[in-house]
Amino acid sequence: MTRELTVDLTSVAGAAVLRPGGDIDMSCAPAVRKAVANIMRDRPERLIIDLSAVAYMDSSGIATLVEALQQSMRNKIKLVLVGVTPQVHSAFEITKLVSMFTIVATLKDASNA
Amino acid sequence: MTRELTVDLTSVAGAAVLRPGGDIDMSCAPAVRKAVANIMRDRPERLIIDLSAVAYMDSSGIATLVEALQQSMRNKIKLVLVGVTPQVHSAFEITKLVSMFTIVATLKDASNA
Amino acid sequence: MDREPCISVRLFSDPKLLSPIRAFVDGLSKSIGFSEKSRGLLSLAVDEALANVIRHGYSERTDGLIWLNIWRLHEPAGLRIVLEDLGRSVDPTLIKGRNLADVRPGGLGVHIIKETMTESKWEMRPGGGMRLTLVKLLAPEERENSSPTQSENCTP
Amino acid sequence: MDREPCISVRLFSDPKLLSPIRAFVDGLSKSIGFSEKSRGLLSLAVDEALANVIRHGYSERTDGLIWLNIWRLHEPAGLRIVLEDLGRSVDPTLIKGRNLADVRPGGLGVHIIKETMTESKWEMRPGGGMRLTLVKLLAPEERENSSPTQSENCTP
Ligand SMILES: Nc1ncnc2c1ncn2[C@@H]1O[C@H](COP(=O)(O)OP(=O)(O)O)[C@@H](O)[C@H]1O
Ligand SMILES: Nc1ncnc2c1ncn2[C@@H]1O[C@H](COP(=O)(O)OP(=O)(O)O)[C@@H](O)[C@H]1O
Repeated sequence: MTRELTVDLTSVAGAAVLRPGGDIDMSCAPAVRKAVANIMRDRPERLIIDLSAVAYMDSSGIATLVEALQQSMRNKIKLVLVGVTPQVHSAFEITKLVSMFTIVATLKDASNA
Repeated sequence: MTRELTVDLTSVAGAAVLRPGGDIDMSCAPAVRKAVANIMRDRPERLIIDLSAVAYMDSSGIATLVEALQQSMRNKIKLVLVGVTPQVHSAFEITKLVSMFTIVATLKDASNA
Repeated sequence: MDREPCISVRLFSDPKLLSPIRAFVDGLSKSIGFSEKSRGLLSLAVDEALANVIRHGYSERTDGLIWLNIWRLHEPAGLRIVLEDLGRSVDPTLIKGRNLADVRPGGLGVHIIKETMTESKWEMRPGGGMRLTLVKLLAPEERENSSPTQSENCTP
Repeated sequence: MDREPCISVRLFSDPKLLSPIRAFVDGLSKSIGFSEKSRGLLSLAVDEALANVIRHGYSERTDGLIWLNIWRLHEPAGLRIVLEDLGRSVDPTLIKGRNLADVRPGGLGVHIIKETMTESKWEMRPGGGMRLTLVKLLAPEERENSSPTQSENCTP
């Protein structure tokens, strides 16, 4: 378990990839929020959030993603979610937010979605 | 989650394969014990216990296996353990019983060990 | 309620304790026969309820007391969890999920709790604080997995 | 002991509750920074201690009371768990692991507990029953993973 934020900036496609790890709950969502804000400041064309290492997310995590979506729309950044695990998908479903987001299966799809 | 016991009898090699699933603790070890005793009664040449679906085992599970080993030696049945998961391996290690058992990596090895 | 709760937990209002409590709720609901999906939602609902107590009841103080009293239910099978705290008391009618059409961050917890649970009821606790009663019954297809006599966590 | 326990759990001496308690201990020790291997052994040690209370303290009755009081320790970082019961009281010197050279089923629980924990102490409880104090400190290599200020269950 490292506590460092993993951010890969794939310069080729102009896409930033954020890959949070662990559970995103009340105690951890603020750190993800900050990481998203930092990336937004660089105005990438595309922000890919890879959730494949996130086994659990509660409403604070979802709120963080909704906020990111709103910021990305304002800044004309394409936001794509990839690697949504089952519990995280349930949380999106029960809050009826699945359709709000562009969700794809693989990182490759995320560059084209 | 089925509660049925899965026992494959591979007639070719004269080996019985017992594959318990779930956690083997105080509340569950008696059922495994009974299953082992049933198989022993048929006197197979070889009893393979496949533990790959057992993520957790405590000393009641270990006691059951030690008893099985002693019975198998009395009855000249070759007992082989396969698919030992990390926690189960730790439990064997800490009780210094690793060397008592024939432990192999794959089911294929288990027929030849 | 049948007899005493099978498990009572007392914890501090510390967000660091959310993760172990989720693991515990997941393990308990597994032993009762809930499907993996139901278990994920149950852990989520309890997490949301605790997060609300920490955030709204105790204004993010980490030294507030929270009690979880837990019952296994039989016929119909399920789980009852009663959460109590000594934090701010609010009129239960003010605790409502927001309109999901209004997309904004926040305001999802109560919605998640109500959608997930068979029953959810907020009350002001007589001695101060709030009491939240949560009940989730097994779905018909989950009932086959639940056996009151045999141990639930193994397929020997 | 620093302050009050961060979590107190009261449960019945029911073997069906072992599995959710293990999940809880695993989650808690993860949040403290224990490695996966240490977590597996910690859950095992607590399981063995509870199984002994159920078997020897309560002769397998399922309605005996058991209390778990849990502290996070700081400097050095770790976990303290105190188990109490109202079952049979025995002279602590009689609670000993068996000689492992004598291979037979049973008699492994106390050995596992002593090997796993940094400290383990059995006492007769003044009001009846037994008290078992378990302490496990983080190993040096685990300490890097433990941060008292930041949340432990995420790598944002
Ligand atoms: N335990 C509680 N104590 C006091 N107020 C609460 C509690 N739980 C919920 N509420 C109230 O209900 C509202 C909706 O809660 P929720 O849907 O979880 O959204 P959020 O917590 O993001 O505001 C909260 O804003 C709060 O006013
Ligand atoms: N909580 C307890 N209350 C009373 N006696 C105990 C307790 N825990 C352990 N003992 C005693 O210590 C012995 C060794 O325990 P253990 O190593 O777990 O093996 P086992 O439970 O298989 O006998 C037990 O047989 C019992 O006599």
